[in-house]
Amino acid sequence: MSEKVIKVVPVVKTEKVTEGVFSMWIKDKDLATAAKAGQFVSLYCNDGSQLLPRPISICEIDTKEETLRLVYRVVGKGTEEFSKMKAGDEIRVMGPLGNGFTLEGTEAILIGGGIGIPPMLQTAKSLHAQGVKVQVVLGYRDSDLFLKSEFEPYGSVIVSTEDGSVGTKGNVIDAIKANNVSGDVIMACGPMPMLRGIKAFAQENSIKAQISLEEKMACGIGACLACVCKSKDKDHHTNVNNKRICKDGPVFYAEEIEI
Amino acid sequence: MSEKVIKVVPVVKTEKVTEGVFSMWIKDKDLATAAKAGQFVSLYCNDGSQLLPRPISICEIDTKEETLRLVYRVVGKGTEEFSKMKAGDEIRVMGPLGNGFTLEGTEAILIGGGIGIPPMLQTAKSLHAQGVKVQVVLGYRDSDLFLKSEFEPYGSVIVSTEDGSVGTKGNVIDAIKANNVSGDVIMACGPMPMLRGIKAFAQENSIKAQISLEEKMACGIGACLACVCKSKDKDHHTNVNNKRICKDGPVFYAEEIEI
Amino acid sequence: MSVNMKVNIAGVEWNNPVTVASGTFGSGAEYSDFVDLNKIGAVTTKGVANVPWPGNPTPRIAETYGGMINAIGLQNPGIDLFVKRDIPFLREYKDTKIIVNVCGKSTEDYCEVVERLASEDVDMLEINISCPNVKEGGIAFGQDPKAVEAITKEMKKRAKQPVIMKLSPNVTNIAEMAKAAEAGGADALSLINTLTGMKIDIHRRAFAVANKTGGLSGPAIKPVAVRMVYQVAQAVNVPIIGMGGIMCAEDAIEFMMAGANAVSIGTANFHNPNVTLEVIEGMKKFCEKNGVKDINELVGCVK
Amino acid sequence: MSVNMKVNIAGVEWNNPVTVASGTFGSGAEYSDFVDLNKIGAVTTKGVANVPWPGNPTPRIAETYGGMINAIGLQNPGIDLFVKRDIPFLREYKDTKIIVNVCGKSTEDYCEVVERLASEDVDMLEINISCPNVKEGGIAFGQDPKAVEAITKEMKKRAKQPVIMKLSPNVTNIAEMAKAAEAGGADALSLINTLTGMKIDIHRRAFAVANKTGGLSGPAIKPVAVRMVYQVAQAVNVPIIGMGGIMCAEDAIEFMMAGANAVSIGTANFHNPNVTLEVIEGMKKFCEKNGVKDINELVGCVK
Repeated sequence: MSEKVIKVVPVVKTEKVTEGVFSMWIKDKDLATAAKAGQFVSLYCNDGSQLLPRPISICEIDTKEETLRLVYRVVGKGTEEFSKMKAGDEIRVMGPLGNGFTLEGTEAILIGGGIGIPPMLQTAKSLHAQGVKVQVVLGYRDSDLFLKSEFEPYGSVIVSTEDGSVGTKGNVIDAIKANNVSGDVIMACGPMPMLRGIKAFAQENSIKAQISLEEKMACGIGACLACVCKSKDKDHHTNVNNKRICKDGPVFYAEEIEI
Repeated sequence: MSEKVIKVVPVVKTEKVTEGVFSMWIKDKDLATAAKAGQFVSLYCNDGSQLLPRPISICEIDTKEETLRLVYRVVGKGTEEFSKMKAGDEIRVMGPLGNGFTLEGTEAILIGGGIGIPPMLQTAKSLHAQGVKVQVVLGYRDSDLFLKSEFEPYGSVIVSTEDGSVGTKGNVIDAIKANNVSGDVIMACGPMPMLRGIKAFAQENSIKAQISLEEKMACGIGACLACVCKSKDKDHHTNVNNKRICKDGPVFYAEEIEI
Repeated sequence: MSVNMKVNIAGVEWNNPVTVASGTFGSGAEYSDFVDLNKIGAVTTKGVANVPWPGNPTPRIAETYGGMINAIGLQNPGIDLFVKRDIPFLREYKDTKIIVNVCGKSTEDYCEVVERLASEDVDMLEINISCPNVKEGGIAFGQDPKAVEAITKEMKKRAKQPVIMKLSPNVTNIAEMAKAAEAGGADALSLINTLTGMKIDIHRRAFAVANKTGGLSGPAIKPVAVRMVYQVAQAVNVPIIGMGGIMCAEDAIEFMMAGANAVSIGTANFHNPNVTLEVIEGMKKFCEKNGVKDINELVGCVK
Repeated sequence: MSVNMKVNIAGVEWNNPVTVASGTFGSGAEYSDFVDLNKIGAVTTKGVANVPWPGNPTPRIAETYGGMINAIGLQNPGIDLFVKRDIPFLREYKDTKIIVNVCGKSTEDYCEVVERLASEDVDMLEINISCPNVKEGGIAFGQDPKAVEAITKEMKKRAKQPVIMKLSPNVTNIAEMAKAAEAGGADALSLINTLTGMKIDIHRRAFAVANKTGGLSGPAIKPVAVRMVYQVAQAVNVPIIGMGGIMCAEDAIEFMMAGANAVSIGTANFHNPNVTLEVIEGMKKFCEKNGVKDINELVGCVK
C-alpha cells in the first residue's frame, strides 16, 4: 500500500503498436520496483478540460532499466493526448495501483482479448520466470495480431479471430476447445462478454480463474466507490457485496464476483 | 473588413523581453500584409479550460519576412501558455482586428505606458517611414526600460519612471512637460489613468489625441458587445453612446470617448 | 449516403438543425466575414427591445474554467433600427431562417416588440424570459410558472410568427416551467439560457464583472443543459431547441439524442468563428457513418 | 510574517479553513498514503446512513468538460461499522476535526444516525439533504424550504454536535433555503452540493452513468458555487463552508472573499491526491504576500 507514489516521470519511448493502439515507456525507479503483473497506473492529462486520471494497465516491467511499458487504445481526448507524447516529455502518474495476478499454478492458461492483451504480457513473463508452463490464448478481431509475437518467448501462443482470418474463428473459448488447451489456472483480461465466457468455462472445467475487470474510475485508490463490481461475499469496506475494482481488484477470482 | 483571417500559423521566434514580458513572432502572409500599426490579433489557447481568445497588440509588422511581432505580459494561464511556446510551434490566430492609429500630423508625440508600449513601436516605424517627426515618450515603473532602445532609430525618446531611477520621476505627462515636448498629434497606449491624463493634457493644449483602449473581450469582432466604452456620440451599432473597442477601436480620438 | 438534415420547428422548415444562441452572434453581420450565413439552419438574433438599451457597465465578461460569465445587459439598438437594418441584412440570406430574440422589462415591452414584428418578414420569435443580467423583466418572468404561462399567452395573442419561449435553468423544476409555457401556447421551447454565476478577482478584491453576477455559459455547463433538455422532452410535446456548451458535432448530437429537435451554438462562436459550419458538417458525417438517413431519427432516441 | 490560519466554525476551532467534500475522500484512509491527515483542518466523511447502502449500478461516474458527473448513490457501510472502524481511525489524527456526513431516506433515518452519533467522539455533523442520486430523501428534502427547516429542527433536537446543513444548488432561490436552515437552528451551512447533470454516450446511445442523471462537480461549476455562497452570506448569519470546483489556493481564497468561513475540496482530490495540503500552503502564502495576518479577514471582503 505504502508503495504507491504520485509523481511526474519522464517518457523514455513511445511507439504506435497498431492502428489506434500505442506503447509508452515511462522511467521511474519506485514504480518499476513496486509494480507487479496485472496492476495498473493512473495517468493524468495535461489538458485542463480533462481532470480524471486514465487507468492504464501495465504491459511490461523492466526493473533493470527502471521502466514500465504501458499499452493503451486511444478512446478519447485523454488517450489521444498520451498518444502524441514523445520521448523526453514528462507525464504525471500515480501507481502502482490495485492488486495484480496471483502467480500460481503449474500449467497456466493466460487469456487476453483486444485491449485486455497488454497486461497478460508481463503476466506471461513473470509466470515463465518462476517456471510455470505458460499457454497464451489471444482473442483478436481480425488478422491485426498486435503484441502476439512478443508473447512467444514465454510459452505457446494460440489465437482466435472474430473474422476467422487467423487461428480459430470465434472467441478465445473456441480456440481453447479447438486446441484442447488444459491447465490448472486461468488468468484473463478482456471485454466483459469474454470474461463471462471464461468464468463459465472455468466452472464447467473446475479450473481456478483469475480475471481482471475494468470500470470507469475517479480516484483510483478506493475512496470514491465509483468502480465497484458485485461480489459474492460482503466486501470489507462497505459490507454490501460491492468490491472496489481499483483497490480490491482489478484482478479477482472469478467465483468471488458476479459478472 | 474582409482582410480578417483565422488560421493556424507558425511561431518563428520567441524571446523573453524582460521579467514577465515576452515577444512572439508569427509568420503569415495574409496577416503581415493586412496589419496596420495599432491593430491587434486574437490568440487562442491550446488548453481546453480557456476558451476565449487573448487580444494582443501588434508590436511590429515585417511585410518582407511576412511576420508579426507580438509583445505581451504574462497575466494569466493563457499568456503563460504562449510564453512557453517555441519556434516551430503553431498557434491559432485571428486578425488583424480593429482599426489602427491614423497616421497623421507633422510632429507626432507617441506615448506608451507599461504594456501599452509595444503597439507604439510599429506606430513609430510607420510614422517615421512617411516622414512624420516622431517624439516618443515612454512611461516605466523603474529602470527596466524594455523596448526603449528599439524606438531610437525612429525618433527622439524620453522616459518617465515612477521611482525616478531614469528620466523624469513621475508619469509621461511629467516627462512631456519637463522636456517641453510639443507636437500636433498625440498617439497613446497604456493604462487608463495615463490615458485620462493624456486626454486632459491634449485638451488643455489643443492637440489632437488618438488613444488606444482595452477591455475584456469575447468575440473580438464586434458581435458580443462585451468591450464597449462610453462615446460622446451615438454609436452606429446600437445607437446608445457605446463604442465597441474591438471593432470601432481600439484607437479612438480622445474627444470621441468618455474615459 | 444522402442524409436528410432538414428539421421542422413549429411549422418552419430549417435546412439543418443548427442555429446560434442569441447574443453570441449579433445579427450575423460580424460573423459573415467567416461564415456563409446561408449554410446555417437559422440565425437567432441578439435580443431586441422596444427601445435602445445601453446595457451594463464594463467589465461585462470574465473567463471561467471551461466557460465564461457575461453580463452584457442586453445592449441593443431597439426595434426601429433593428427592423430597418438587421432584418433586411439577414433576409439577403435566402436559405436561412430568421429568429428574432425579444427582450423587455415589462410585459408591455415584450408586447410592443412582438406587435411591431407582426408585419415584418421574420420566421420565428424567441422570447427571452430568462436573462439573468437585467434587473427587471428577464429572469424574473422565467422563474415562476404562472408568470411563464401568462407572458406566453400575451405573446401568442399578438405574434404572427411561431413563438419560442426561452427558459431559464436557474429553477428548481425545469419541467414545470416548460409545461407552463406549453400551457400558455408556446410553439416551441429553447433551453438553457445561462446559469447565474459569479467570479471574484482575488487580487483586486472585486467582482470580475461589474454587474457582480453574470450568466455562465460554455462546455462547463453542458451536463446541466443536457439534463434539462431531457427532462423537458419527457414533459412536453412541443419542439425543443437545445443549447448550453455545444462545442462540436458530437455535443450537438448529444442534445438531439436527449430530445432536442434543433440546437443552438453560443459561446463556441467566440472560440472558433467557423464552429457553426463545422458542427453542421460533423453532424452530417456522423449520420453517414452511422447509417442515419434522417437526422430527425436521433431526436430523443436515448430514453 | 506569521498568519493565523485557524477558523472557528460554530464553536469548533479548525487549524485551518480546509476540509474535504463528503464522498470524495472516503473516511480518509485511502488518502492517508498521500496526505498527512493531521494537516487538514477537518475531514468530512463519506455520507453514512443508519444501515449499509449498496449504492447505484455502474457506471457511476463520467468525465465532463472541466468536471465530472457522479451517481455513486451513497454506498456506505452503515453507522455501526462506521462507528467501530472509521471514527477510531480518524481520531488518531489529533489535530484534525471530524465532520460526519449523515444521509438518509427518511427523517427517521437521519434521526437514527444523529442519535447514534450523539455519544461518539466526533466534532461536527453535516446533514446531506441535497444528494441528487438517491430516489428518496436526499435532494427532495433540500428543494423545499419548509422541509429544510423541519428536518433541521429534528436534527438539532437530537444532535450533540454542531449541525451543518448541506444545501442543494438545484433550486431557484438558494438564499431562501439557507434562511430556512437557519430558522431551523442550523449551526452552519455548507454549499454547494452537485448540480444535477446528464451525459449521453452518443456512440452507445446510452446514458453515461447508469442512474441517467448524476451530480456535476469540478471547476466547471465554480462560478455557480461562488455566486450561491455570496448570496447565502448576504442572507444568513451562520458560518458557511464553501465548495464547488476548488482546484487551488486561489479558488479557495475566492470562496472566502465571497463569504465562506471555510472551504471544502472535492473533485480536485481525484485530479491530485495532494491537493488539500497544497491549497492550505498556498492560502498561507497568499496571506503572507498580501499582508493578511488572519485568514478570517478575507471572509466576505468583497461585497
